[in-house]
Amino acid sequence: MARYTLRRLLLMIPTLFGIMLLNFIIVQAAPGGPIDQMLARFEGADAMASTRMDMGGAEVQVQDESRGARGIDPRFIEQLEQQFGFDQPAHLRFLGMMGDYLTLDFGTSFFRDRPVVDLMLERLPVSISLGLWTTLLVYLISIPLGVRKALRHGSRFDVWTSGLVIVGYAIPGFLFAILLIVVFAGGTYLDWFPLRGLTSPNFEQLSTLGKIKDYFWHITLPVVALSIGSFATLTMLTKNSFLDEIHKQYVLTARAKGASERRVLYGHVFRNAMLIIIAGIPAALIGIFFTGALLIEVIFSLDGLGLLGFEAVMQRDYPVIFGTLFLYTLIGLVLKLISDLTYVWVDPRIDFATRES
Amino acid sequence: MGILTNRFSPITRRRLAAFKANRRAHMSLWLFGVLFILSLFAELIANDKPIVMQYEGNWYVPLLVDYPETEFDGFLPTRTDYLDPFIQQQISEHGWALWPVIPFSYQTLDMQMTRPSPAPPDSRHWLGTDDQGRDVMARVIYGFRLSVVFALVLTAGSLVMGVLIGGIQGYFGGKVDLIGQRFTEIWSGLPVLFLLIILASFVQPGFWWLLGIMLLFSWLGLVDIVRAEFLRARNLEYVRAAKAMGLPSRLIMWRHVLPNAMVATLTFIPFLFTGAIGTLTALDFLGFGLPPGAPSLGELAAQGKNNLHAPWLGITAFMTLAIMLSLLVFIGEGLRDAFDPRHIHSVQPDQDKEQAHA
Amino acid sequence: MPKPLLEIEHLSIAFNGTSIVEDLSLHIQPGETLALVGESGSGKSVSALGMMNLLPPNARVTGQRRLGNTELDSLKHTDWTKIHGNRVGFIFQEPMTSLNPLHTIGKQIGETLRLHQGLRGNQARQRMRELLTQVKLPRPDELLDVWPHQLSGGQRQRVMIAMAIANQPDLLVADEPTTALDVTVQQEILALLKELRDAYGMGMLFITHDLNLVRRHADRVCVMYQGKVQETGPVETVFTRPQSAYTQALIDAEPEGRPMPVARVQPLLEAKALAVSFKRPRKGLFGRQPPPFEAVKSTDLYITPGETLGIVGESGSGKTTLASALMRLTTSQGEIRLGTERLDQLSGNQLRRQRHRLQMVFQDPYGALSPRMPVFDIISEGLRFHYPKLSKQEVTQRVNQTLREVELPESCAARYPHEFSGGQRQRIAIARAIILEPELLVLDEPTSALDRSVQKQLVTLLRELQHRRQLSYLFISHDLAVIRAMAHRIMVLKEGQVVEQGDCLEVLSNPQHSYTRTLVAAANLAPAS
Amino acid sequence: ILSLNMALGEAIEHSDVPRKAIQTVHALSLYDEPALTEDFPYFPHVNPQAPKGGSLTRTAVGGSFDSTNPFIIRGTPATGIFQIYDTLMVENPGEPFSLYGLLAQGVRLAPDRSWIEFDLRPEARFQDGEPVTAYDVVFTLELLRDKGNPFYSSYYAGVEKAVALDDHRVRFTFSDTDSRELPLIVAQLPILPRHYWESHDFTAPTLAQHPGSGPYRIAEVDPGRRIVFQRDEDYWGKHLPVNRGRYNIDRLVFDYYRDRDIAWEAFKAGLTDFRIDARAATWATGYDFPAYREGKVKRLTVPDVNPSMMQAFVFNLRKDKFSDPRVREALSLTFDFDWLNTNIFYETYQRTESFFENSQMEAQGLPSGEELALLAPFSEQIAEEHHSERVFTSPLPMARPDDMRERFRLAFSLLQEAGYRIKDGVLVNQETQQPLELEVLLYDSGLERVVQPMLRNMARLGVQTSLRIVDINQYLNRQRNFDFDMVISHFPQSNNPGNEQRDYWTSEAADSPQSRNRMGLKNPVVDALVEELIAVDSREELHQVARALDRVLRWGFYVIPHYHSGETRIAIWDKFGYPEPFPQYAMDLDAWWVDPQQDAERQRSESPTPTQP
Ligand SMILES: Nc1ncnc2c1ncn2[C@@H]1O[C@H](COP(=O)(O)OP(=O)(O)OP(=O)(O)O)[C@@H](O)[C@H]1O
Ligand SMILES: Nc1ncnc2c1ncn2[C@@H]1O[C@H](COP(=O)(O)OP(=O)(O)OP(=O)(O)O)[C@@H](O)[C@H]1O
Ligand SMILES: [Mg+2]
Ligand SMILES: [Mg+2]
Repeated sequence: MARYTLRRLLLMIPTLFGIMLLNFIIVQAAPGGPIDQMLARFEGADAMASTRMDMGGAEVQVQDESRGARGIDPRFIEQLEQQFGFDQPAHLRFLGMMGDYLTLDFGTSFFRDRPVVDLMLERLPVSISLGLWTTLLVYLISIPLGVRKALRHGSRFDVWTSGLVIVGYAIPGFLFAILLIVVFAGGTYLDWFPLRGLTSPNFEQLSTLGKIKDYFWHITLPVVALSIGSFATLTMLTKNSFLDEIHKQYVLTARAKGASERRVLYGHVFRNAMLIIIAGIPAALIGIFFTGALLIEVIFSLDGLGLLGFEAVMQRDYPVIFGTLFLYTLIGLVLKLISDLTYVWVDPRIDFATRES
Repeated sequence: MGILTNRFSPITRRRLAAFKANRRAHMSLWLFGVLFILSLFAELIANDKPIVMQYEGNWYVPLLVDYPETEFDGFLPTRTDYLDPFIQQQISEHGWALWPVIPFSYQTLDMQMTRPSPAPPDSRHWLGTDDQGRDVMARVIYGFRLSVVFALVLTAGSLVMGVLIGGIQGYFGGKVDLIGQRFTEIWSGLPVLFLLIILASFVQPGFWWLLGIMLLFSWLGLVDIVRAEFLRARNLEYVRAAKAMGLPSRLIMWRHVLPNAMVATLTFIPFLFTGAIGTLTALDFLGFGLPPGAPSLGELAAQGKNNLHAPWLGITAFMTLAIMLSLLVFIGEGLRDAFDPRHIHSVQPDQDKEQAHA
Repeated sequence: MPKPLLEIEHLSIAFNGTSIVEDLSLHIQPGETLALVGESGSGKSVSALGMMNLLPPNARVTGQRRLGNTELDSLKHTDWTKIHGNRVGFIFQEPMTSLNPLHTIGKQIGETLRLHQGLRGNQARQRMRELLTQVKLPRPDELLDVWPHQLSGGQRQRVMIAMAIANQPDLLVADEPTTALDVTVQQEILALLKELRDAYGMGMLFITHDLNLVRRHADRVCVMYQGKVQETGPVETVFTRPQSAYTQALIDAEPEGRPMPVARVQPLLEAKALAVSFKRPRKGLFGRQPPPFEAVKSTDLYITPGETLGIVGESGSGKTTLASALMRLTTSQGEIRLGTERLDQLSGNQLRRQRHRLQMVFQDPYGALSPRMPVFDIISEGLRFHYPKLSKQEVTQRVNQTLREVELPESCAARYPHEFSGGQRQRIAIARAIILEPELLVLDEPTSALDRSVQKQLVTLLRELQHRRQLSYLFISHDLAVIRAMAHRIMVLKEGQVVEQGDCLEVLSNPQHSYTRTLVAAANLAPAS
Repeated sequence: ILSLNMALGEAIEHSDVPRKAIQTVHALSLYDEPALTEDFPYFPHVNPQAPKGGSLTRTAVGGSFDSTNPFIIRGTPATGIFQIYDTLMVENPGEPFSLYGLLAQGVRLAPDRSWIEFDLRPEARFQDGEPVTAYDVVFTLELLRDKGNPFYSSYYAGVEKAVALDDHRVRFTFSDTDSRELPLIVAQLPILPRHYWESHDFTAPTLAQHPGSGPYRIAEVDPGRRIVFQRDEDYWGKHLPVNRGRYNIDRLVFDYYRDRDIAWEAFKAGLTDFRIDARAATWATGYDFPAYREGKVKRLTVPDVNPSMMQAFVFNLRKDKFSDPRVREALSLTFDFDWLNTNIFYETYQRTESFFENSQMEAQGLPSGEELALLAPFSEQIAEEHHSERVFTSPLPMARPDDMRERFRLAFSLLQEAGYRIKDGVLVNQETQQPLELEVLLYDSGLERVVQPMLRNMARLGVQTSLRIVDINQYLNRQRNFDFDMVISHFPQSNNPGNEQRDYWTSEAADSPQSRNRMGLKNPVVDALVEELIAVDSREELHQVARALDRVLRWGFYVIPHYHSGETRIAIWDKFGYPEPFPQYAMDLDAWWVDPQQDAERQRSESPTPTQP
């Protein structure tokens, strides 16, 4: 296994390289680049990424002060190109970038003028908060629920819980988020929760307990909105894999040993049924941590990684695009390796050796 | 039905019976089927032109043929707008027309609206209008069809791809797995949004384009899970037995490993299906989806968000999705039961069950 | 008469409305062994499970059950957990599949100890080692840390036994507890059970088809036929004066006859210096790699067409491993030749093309049948693949015929493997192999779960097939009677090594090696007819 | 520095304009005399007794910020930063464009507009106590031009240099002397502290709370979430006439929300106090929440004081198919504003007719004598370009049939005149056999509902229409490459149109990808009128030229004008006092104050609700 792990680790290098290369090519090929973005900013056009999502806004532009716009000096464009390094041919830029990455230098954002790593670190608390609590909530509810549903397959309990999680799944998350805000945080009904952010402005002055309370007070609605749709898959997956295992002979053995139902389920069946749940974890984590929360982040005005990535894409902020991509991919690859190793740990019969073809 | 079932092998009959025994699944299948078939005839249900009409003694089939307005004594030699009050008056004076139940198509703007849109449901617009003045009901019908077809194709495609690739990786292991996995990793690293943006710079990305692009990536979600299942199953005794029998790998995978590794896959099918709808929705929401005007549930949801004062938009989108999804999950459960060899037919009262398990 | 330990009255069991067991009444006194015998599929296992509330939810169980002072019928779920594993120990019929594949042996036995005695840590380990030694498992310390799939069939069965007796239960339900054990170990185990019975007054429900064992180890016997009790009584009475014709037939049945002699020709299968070893797990992350475990040490063997090579030997001696190495299902060293082909050098498609010439019946029939395939598909699969030209009807016909040959009703074709009894599953596995009529058939304990009459039938069938089609068999069994009825030559394996081989009758009648001698002695074979 | 000074001093010696001859004034006006005399006590619209205190919370929607330096191109600056800087002079909202001294107590403008001199007030101080000197002014100009957003280098392109004559006198010399506006633009230069920025990197975004000299200073910076400005009690200029009665509110808070609807919820919940409502639907239907019903929230409409912005579909005139004015006119007819207004906009908008809507520059009725005189030299060119003489003969606004069928009839006949015929239901150019295709390019799908009805109507004429919504980058990219048929564009106008008009309308700008002449208008008549417009000397003259220009543009159908609201819709929590009537040329939020009594009441009524744990 050690050799296999080592091989996998080594293979990450070409994989990462391949991904970066393909992305580099594709991203550069997309029409509209950072220069267009810069010019748009310069012209004052509202080119922020969020406008894209914030559809159906005003039907007129609120007039800004006309600062006597004038044509843009072509020299300025040249200067921008130089600043962004577009005066160099693409392959040199790519190699330069990969070289920098070797020294863990992920570059600086075109527009924010901050190192990509800083940008990501800054947004980590939000993403971790959302990801962690959502994952915990979903796993802590879905797995026991799924197990219980498997036990009571076909019962009324099974039916209504199915209905519940499915409805949760069907609600578009952003609509639900807005509903939560209107009902629990707006000025119309109940005003229980805050509208935005991860902490109150006076967070620093709060006592430790106050800080914790404040944190959870802020994170409740986003986490609820984010997790509502995630219960269904995991619950049904748990249920079905338990259903599959629950009638196997070894379960009978466990029962014959006098193990309680809980023990049978969680001590014996769980490990057998867990494999596919584990298999889904890397994707789920990546999704929740890095991309899945995009709309929720917008709605609750949270600055998380999802938004960072999306904005970078929309603004063609290449260093951020590639930097985040690199890190996500790396984390993804490591997670995948870990989950593969977990397979073997969970089920010692599994190996990765060749079988005759 | 009876005669039909008799033609099946006993095992198929047994599965059918198991499926039918699950009343919920059975009903859901019927309902879904009916809805889908109805939506296939959306043009007959919701359309902005009459199905047939008679004008000055002549027969017309506007549904199938585009007649210029001049046919009805208008002056525009282009396609008639049958909702134009002038044309309507002409028709009522010189003939009659058989209209679909909902006299609007998915992109018909109601030019004779009585209230500003988005307008709440009333007798003219059963589910109200959206913020462009289009009939929500008509859009839902067309949107349902479009989503279902999109999702069907996408699900089928990703099932085939995902199971094939995940299965091959998991079953053969070794180099195949190592290289295959790297390949899928690289593949999944491709920037979908950018591909869409690039695509959008060449063509107007319509239904099939989107479907194609999504097909390239949607299977990735299934690969890991199928691979894990295959990795486990390939060590089981019955797989060894099948191998000893001399079956080729593809048959072993297909007949022995797959059915037993299907739990996850089968569970995922309804979610893949709805996930496909969700993807379309999200893309529409982000604005990388179907061309403007297309009847999309995503666009409806987005409108719901942007028009909080018009809750019927959001509610309709949600209800449509929820109904579609619930039906699918229930059908999925029924299927699972039907293929579960240990499925117990008689649905016993809860209490009994607990006892039996104890 | 003291109060019975177990009392069952009018027990009836039905699956989905079809009645399997009807009106079963029996009782067991403390310290008594009641043998439950009967044809394969007669409802023995189902009755035992039904008594102890271990049937799947689609089974309906009616009747009165009492264990000591406890009314079993009115027990709640939580009360059962105090009875299972504690007052009642269970040995399931299929040891291969009955262990949790993802828990180590130590964990599984330990769980029983922990649940009912609260033993943990070193104390538990100590006790487990003791138990493993009691059931004659070698290297107990190492075995505690291995997973079930690394054990041989007999070893797994002994783990089951160890688990069942770990808490010194009042009642032991032993469903064919020794089918996978060689005769010597079998004797030792049964002696152990007897010891427990005598020491703690343990009652035992002993389900078996081996009447020899019944005669030797049971006090009373209950004969079942098609879900109904045929007769009950003390062993002596039943054996000497059987009441029903069925019992009589059961007692009389004994595999008999000898295979047709074969001519010495070019061997069909030949193996030279065949050896298999398994890696032992490393202790700790940086521990040294211990030397591999040699399951089969360098072995030569050959089989000529039409010949049966019997393999007997200690449980865990490498019989199954040897067979699967020959089948190229396990990686091995050495040369394997099938006819003119070097099997060990083939791979992929080429190997596969040779496979229909070799077929195997696995020791673990339950595990070897795809759980989601109905029996018809299981049996016809090879046929459909290797003979794609056959029409649907022909296939059906062949399947039905084979089913009849192994004494299974045609109606079972639409059922799934889990709906059968142990013996029935074994026959399905056999049917699947013989339907292809391969040149060489490897049979790994094909008769372990079959009652004598079916055994007899099967042996006859196999012999007839052999005669007709010049088939060769590699026949692994613990049952020397069956071996005698089947094999031309035998090989005796011990600890991965061939200790003796030669003509079957000669070895059995005049064993050379000490192990063979104990084996033959323990088998207590009836004189050959 | 010393040697530099001497060198400059020399240069001044040699300049041949005698300084003495030029009068020092207290105010500047673009065209006419400033309305207020030197001794005005305060701006007429303000309430000099306005109470100080309270807070005003506003939302900033859609974005984020990561910088407090608004002058550079890097980083996203927070809103409202300009308030911390004093400018040399400030505008009086009661006049079209008149500036009164703030940092400068006196101004001298060369009659030929070749230079301007400011006398700084010696008491002016930055917030850190350092005096504001002429060197700061010079430094600021150079800093902005060299290191600031490139906008500044073009904005101040006409300034040749700035020289500090002594500590409190500064002179700007102009290379471009025919711009009336330039001296005033310079007078609005915010002044940055030299002593601070010399030791700080100006080019990198920062979150530092750097000092200005203005009435507010940065008090709290929470990047991406909120920025707070605190009124400076010790503001050096608080007693100046231009400041009296203004800058009353203690805390100005900008809260950032990523989502428009959530910002709206925040307002309803009372988290923000002030909101400009730009959506017809919310304005018409959204105000039924408890606070509004209880009268705690009220709505104001402030009529627009500046020309309403022209928002319009613009044709890409670079494409042949749009070269015929009849085609453009026919297509213009398909924009059914009335339907949109009733059915989508709750009757809250008005059709925009003019490029100078809502101002005296808007052309109306038949051309006046002056206008005719202006246009006369070009009559032939106009007739040729427009295929008609309607500029001279027809009154504005142009009459269009109200009934859509009549419009279709008109449009169709126009198209026929232009050589189009229907073939298989499609409008085809007889000469080229090309069908008439039109694709509207958008990046904001919110405007889809404005486009779709028009496209639908165009389709009835047989035009092959389509709508493309692409992401903003692609949009800009295509716009820069002139690769579009029709986009939506904006032409904001002030009361004082000037140089920017070249960028909007002239042939020179048409080929520059970055210009605002999106449609690519190349019309010598327009070019000439624009030059005249820039060169006018009085407001009256300005109006005449602008009207003439408006006429030519409107009869050319270069754009399909949209609509405007004509008023600013404001919703506020009822705690503010404001000058009434509003000043004539700006709303002047700086003159608002918080009514202490209402504020206290509101806080009392709010306290029982649980807000903080
Ligand atoms: N889950 C089930 N569903 C339906 N039928 C079943 C099920 N389990 C067992 N049976 C049937 O019940 C009958 C009795 O089975 P049982 O396992 O008790 O036989 P047995 O006497 O133990 O036979 P063997 O000696 O072969 O183990 C068999 O005919 C079998 O086919
Ligand atoms: N995968 C494995 N890994 C490690 N050891 C194994 C593995 N499989 C089998 N063994 C060991 O090899 C030995 C031989 O096993 P095998 O199954 O061949 O025995 P057997 O002769 O068939 O015994 P039985 O009669 O009990 O079935 C046993 O000691 C077993 O523990
Ligand atoms: Mg049995
Ligand atoms: Mg074995």
